[in-house]
Amino acid sequence: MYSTTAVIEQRQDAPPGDLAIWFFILAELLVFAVLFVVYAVARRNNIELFDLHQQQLDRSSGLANTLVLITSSYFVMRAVAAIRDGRAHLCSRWLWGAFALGFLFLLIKGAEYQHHFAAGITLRSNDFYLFYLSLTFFHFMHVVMGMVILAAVAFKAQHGGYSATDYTGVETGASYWHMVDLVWLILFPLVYVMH
Amino acid sequence: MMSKAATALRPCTAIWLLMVALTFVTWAVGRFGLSGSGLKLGVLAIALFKGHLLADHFMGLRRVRSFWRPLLSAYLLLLGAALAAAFIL
Amino acid sequence: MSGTFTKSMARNIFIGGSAFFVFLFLALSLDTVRALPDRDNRQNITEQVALGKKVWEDNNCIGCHTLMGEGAYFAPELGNVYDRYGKSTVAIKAFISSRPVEGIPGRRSMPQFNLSEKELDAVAEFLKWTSEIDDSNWPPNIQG
Amino acid sequence: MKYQSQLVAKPYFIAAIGLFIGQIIFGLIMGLQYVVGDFLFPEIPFNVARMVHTNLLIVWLLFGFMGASYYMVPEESETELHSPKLALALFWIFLVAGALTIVGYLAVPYATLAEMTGNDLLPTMGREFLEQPTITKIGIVVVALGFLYNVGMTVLKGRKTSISLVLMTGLVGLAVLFLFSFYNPTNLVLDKMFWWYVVHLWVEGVWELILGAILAFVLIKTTGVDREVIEKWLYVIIAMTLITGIIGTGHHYYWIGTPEYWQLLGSVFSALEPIPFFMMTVFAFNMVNKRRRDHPNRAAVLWALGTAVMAFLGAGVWGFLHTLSPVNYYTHGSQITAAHGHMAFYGAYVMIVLTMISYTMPLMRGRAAANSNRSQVVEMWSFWLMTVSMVFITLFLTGAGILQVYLQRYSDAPQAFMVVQEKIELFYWMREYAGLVFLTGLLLYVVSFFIGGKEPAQQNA
Repeated sequence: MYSTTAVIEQRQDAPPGDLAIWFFILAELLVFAVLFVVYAVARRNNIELFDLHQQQLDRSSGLANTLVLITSSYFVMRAVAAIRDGRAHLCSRWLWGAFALGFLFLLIKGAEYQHHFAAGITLRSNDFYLFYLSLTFFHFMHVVMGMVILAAVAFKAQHGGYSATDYTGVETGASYWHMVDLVWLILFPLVYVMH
Repeated sequence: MMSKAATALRPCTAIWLLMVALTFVTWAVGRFGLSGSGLKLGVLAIALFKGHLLADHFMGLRRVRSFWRPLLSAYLLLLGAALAAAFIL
Repeated sequence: MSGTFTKSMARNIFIGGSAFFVFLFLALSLDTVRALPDRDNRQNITEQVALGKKVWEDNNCIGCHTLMGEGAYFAPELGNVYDRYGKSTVAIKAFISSRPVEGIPGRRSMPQFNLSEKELDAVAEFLKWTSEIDDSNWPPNIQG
Repeated sequence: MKYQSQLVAKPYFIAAIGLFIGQIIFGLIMGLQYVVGDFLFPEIPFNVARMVHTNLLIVWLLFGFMGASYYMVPEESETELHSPKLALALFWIFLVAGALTIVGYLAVPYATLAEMTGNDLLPTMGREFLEQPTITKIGIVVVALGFLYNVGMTVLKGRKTSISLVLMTGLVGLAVLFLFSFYNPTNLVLDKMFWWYVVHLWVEGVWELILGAILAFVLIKTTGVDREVIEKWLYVIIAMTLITGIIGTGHHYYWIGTPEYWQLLGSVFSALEPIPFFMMTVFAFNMVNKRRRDHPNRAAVLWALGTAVMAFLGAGVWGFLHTLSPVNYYTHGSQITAAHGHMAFYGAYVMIVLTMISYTMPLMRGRAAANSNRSQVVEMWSFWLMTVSMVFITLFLTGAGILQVYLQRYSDAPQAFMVVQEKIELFYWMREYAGLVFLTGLLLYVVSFFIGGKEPAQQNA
C-alpha cells in the first residue's frame, strides 16, 4: 500500500544499501540460525539444566536490551528517512542517537556478563552457559561492529558525505544494524524466555 | 531531538510502538513463569512476527520487488519451525 | 537502491570482517590458554617427560604414527597406547627395543631406533603422560 | 608479458615442477609400502619417505607461489621488479637449502640429522610438515624476508591494484604465521594448539588469499572481463574465507585437550568454509562465460576452471565430510583425513600453480600467447589424467577410511589397527594404480612443453 503521508515510496528491485552488505547479512543470519537450532537441539538432552540456569538469567535486563535495540533500529530508520529528505545533520543526529543506544546495550549486557563472571561462570561451566555465552557474546561483538559502522556513517553524514541523491552508505549501515537487531529479537525469547 | 513531531503518526513509529508492546508481552510470559507448549509457541510466534515487522518496515523490504522479502520471510518461518519442533517434539 | 555492489564496500567488509574474527579468535585462544591448566595434565610434566617428547621428535615418530589423532596414518595411534598396553611402560619399552633391524618380511615394521635405556624410559613416560590429557575421551575405544 | 624482470619466474616454475615430480615418486613409494610393508625397508622407512613427500609438496608450492608473484607483481604494478638479481640469488639459496634438507632426510637417520644440525639449541624438528632442521627453517625465513622485500618494493613503487594488495596480504600472512614453527613447548597440548597456526591458518587462511589473487589475475588476462568486476568478487570471496576460516581453526581443537566449546564453534564455522570455494567456482565460470575475448591458451582457462571446481570438491565438500565434531570423533586421524588432504591440496594449491605455469610459460618463452595446438591437447590430456586420477585416489582413500572407521572405531567389537589395515588393503592397491596414472599425467604435462614447436595456436572461434 502506498503511504501518502510519508515520502512516496516507489517499488525498488534491490534492498536498500550496497548489495555486498546484504550478502553478508544473509551469511550472518545463516550462522545465527545454525547456532539457534544447535542450541535448541542441544537443550533437548538436558532440559532440566537449561531451564534451571535460564531461570537465573536477569530477564529484565534482557527486556531492557530488547527495547534498547528496537528503539535504536527505529532511530536508524528515522536517520534514513532524514537523509532521503537531504537533511544530513538530522540524519547524523539520529545515527548518533542509535549509537548511544547501542552503547547502552553494551553497558547492560556488560553488567550481566560481569555478574556471571563474578559468579565464576565461564564458557566451560556447563552446556547452558556454553551456548548462552557463545550466542550472546557473538551477538555482543556484532553490536560493537554495528556501532563502528554507525559511527563511521554518522561522522561522514555530519561532514556532508551524503545527500538526498547519494545515501547508499547510510542505507548499508542501517541494514546491518537492523540485522543485528533482528538476531536479538529471536535470541532474547529463545534464550531468556522459552523453557 | 525529534524534528517537528509529525502530527500524523508516521507508519514506522506505529510499528515501533507495536514491537515495544509485543516485547513487554514476551517479557511478561517469562516474568510470570508461565509455561506449557502453547506459550512456548506463542512467544516464538511473537518473536517471528516482530522479526517480520522489522524486515518489512525497518529494513524496507516491503517496498522491494525481488526475492528478498520472501527470502527473509522464509528464513523466519523455517527457523521458527525448526525451533518449535525442537521445543515441542 | 543500487542493485549492484561496489569494490570499496566489498573491501571494507573484507577488512572489517577479518579484523572482527581475528579479534574473536584471539579472545577465544586467550581463554583456551587460561583454561588449559586443568585439562592438559601439565602438572605431571617431569624432566623425563620432556626428554621423552624430545626423543619422540628426534626420531620422527610422527612420520608413521598419529598422536592424539594427528600425524601419519601408517602405524597405530599412540595417544592411548599406554592404556592399550595394559597401563605398563615396561610393555611399551619392550616393544620399541625388540624391533628387528631387518624388519618383518612382507609386513610393515617399525625400525630399530637403538634407543638407550634412559631414552626408552623417557619416551614411555611421555606416552603415559599424553594418555592422561583430558581430550574429551577421544579415541572412541582402546584400539585408537 | 610486458617486463623483462618477469622472466625471473621461469626458474622458479621449472624447479617447482622438478620437485613436484620428486614428490609424486615418493608418494608412489609410500603407496607401495602401504601394501608391501617391507618395500625399501630399512633403507627408506615410511617416515622418511613421508617427510620427503610432504616437504617437497610444501617447498614446490612455495616455489610456485614465489614464481607466480614474480610474474604477477611487475605486471600489476606496471614497473620492473625491484631486483631480479636478488630474486635469482634467493632462488638458489632456497633450492640448495631444500635439496640439502631432502638429502639429509634420505642419507642419515633422522636422529643423526637432528644432532648434526644442532637441533638441541632450538628444538623445532620432529613435527608433521615441520620436520626441517632448525637451520633450514631459519633459511626459509631469510628467503621469505628477501622475497617479501623484493616484491614489496615493487608494489610500493608501482600501481597498487587490489590483486597485488591481496597477494601481498597473503604472502606476508604466510611469512608471519611460519614463525610459529619456532615455538615448540614441552607441553604437547600447547605445541599442537600453536602448530595449527602454521598449518590451518596457512592452508585455510592466507593461502586462500594467494589462491584468490592468482586466480583473479589469470581470469583478467584470459577472459578480458574488466578488473573492477573481478576484484570486487575477489574481495567478497576472501572476506568469506577469513570470516569462516579463522574461527574454523576450531575444528582442529576438538580432541587435543583444548576446551569443549571449540566443538560447537569449530563445527559451525568450519561447516561454512566450503562457501567461499563454492563462490569461487561460480565466480570462475561466470567470468569465463562473460569473457570478452577467446584467449588462445585454452589449456590455462581449463586449469583455472578446474582449480575452482576441484578446490570446492577437495577442500569444500571433502572437508565438510568430516568437519562436524560428532562425525570427526570417529574419523579423526583415519584415512578419511588423508583423502581430504590429497584432494584439497591438489585441487586448491597444486592446480592454481599449474594454472599459472600453463598461462605464463608460453609468454615467457616468447610465443604469441599460447603453445601450439598439439601441445595444448597434450596438456589437456595431462589435466584430465591428473585430475581424474586424483579423484580416484580420494575415492579409494575415502572407501578405506569408511571401512577403517566402521571396523576400528564405530563397531561394538573394534578391531586392532593393523588387523583393519590388512582388511582394507584392496583400496590401497587401487590407490597405488591411480597414483601411477597421476604420474603419467604429470609426465605428459612436462612433455607438453617440449612438443608443437613454435607455430602459434590458430585463432579459433
